[in-house]
Amino acid sequence: MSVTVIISDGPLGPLASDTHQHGAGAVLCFEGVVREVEGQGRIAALDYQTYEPMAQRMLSAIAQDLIARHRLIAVHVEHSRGRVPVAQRSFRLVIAAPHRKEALLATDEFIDRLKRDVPIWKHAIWREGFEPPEPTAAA
Amino acid sequence: MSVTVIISDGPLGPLASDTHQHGAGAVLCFEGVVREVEGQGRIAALDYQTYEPMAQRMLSAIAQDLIARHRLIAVHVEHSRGRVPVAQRSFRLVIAAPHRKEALLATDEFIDRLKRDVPIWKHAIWREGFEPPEPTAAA
Amino acid sequence: MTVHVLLFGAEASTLGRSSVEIDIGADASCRAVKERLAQAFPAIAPFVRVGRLAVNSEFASPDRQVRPGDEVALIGMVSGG
Amino acid sequence: MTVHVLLFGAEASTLGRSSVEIDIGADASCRAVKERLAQAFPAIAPFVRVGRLAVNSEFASPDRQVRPGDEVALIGMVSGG
Repeated sequence: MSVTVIISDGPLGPLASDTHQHGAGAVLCFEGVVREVEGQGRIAALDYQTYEPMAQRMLSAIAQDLIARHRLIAVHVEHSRGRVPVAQRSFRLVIAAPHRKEALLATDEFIDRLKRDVPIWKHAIWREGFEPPEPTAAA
Repeated sequence: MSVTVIISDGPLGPLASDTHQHGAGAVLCFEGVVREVEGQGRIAALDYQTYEPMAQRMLSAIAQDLIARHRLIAVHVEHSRGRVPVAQRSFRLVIAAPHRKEALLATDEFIDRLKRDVPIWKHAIWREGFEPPEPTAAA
Repeated sequence: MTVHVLLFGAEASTLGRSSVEIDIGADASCRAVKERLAQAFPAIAPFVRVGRLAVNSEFASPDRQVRPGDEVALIGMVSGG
Repeated sequence: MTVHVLLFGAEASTLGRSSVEIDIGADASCRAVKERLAQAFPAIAPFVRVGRLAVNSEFASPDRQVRPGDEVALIGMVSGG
């Protein structure tokens, strides 16, 4: 039962070659990639702002909770801070589990909770000439 | 919309470094690992027998169908034939999709169909002294 | 007509062989091939009933007629992954 | 008591700053801090209502009292991933 959480500057590098997790029958790796087209605009990059150490702690807490509830073997999380250009990776979640179903469920739940509870914000850097209209204020 | 299917001898190597798939926001990689404990026995390896080219064709057909129905961007499949020792990988599925949800659904569905329809069989090589009792014949 | 049927997995290990030959009469449908297989090799009859035939690397409907030169395979419970 | 509140995301860009200070009275609960934030900075009041306060890097209940030295942050809509 191991958890690693890494928040680092800029795009994520390739996944470091993993060591075998004893008992794992399924290893699921999810990677989030910065897409060029967002809504009606075209972006050059995303800027990620993180509130640390809360972001790190929340990511660890979610991982620990999922390990306990889905009987996972290991959870490894990486998230970028700062600028990540289009086509680069900003998020990676690797889950080792005895079987496929737990790994798939835990991946989906982890990302739902990341998007709801972890203090990380993204801000689009638009490509010149491709800015969308100013959003209206929430009311 | 690209599909690659590779059936190769022995355990899978590491994932070849991928090229960016245009439009992908989510890349999901599932790997199946040979587990030591199966039921009441302990195994040393699994031997995979494939019926080719049918296995290859079925894997391609499932990938094509999932691309069409889930609007995936790319599907890459690898499966071992022959002997795969414990802790080594026998199966890899990489799905690139615009968003996470399609990638997760398609991964689950692909593996369900693999286990139901693709002519590949596994046979356990037991560790000495760890063979389970002979199974009774199906009736 | 003599039909050569490829076997895999539990069917192959139960019979200790990777193919069998059966003789079929005027009806060369996949349905008839399966019935004849189950009669000729009762040890695998339960597997034959739940299995599917593939003809030339595609799952075949029960009405599909087997022709000389076709490659016929019995696909029982698979276990890839 | 003066409470220093860290801002991020839409709240920070709307006000053009990464923190604000507010004065609160006898009730130093997180509920009171949010009410005072919304009054003092009406431009972000809609965000404050749906947002949560974190105290010392943990989400805090509305009844949690803010004490001198606590680090208080307004966590609005997050967008990681």
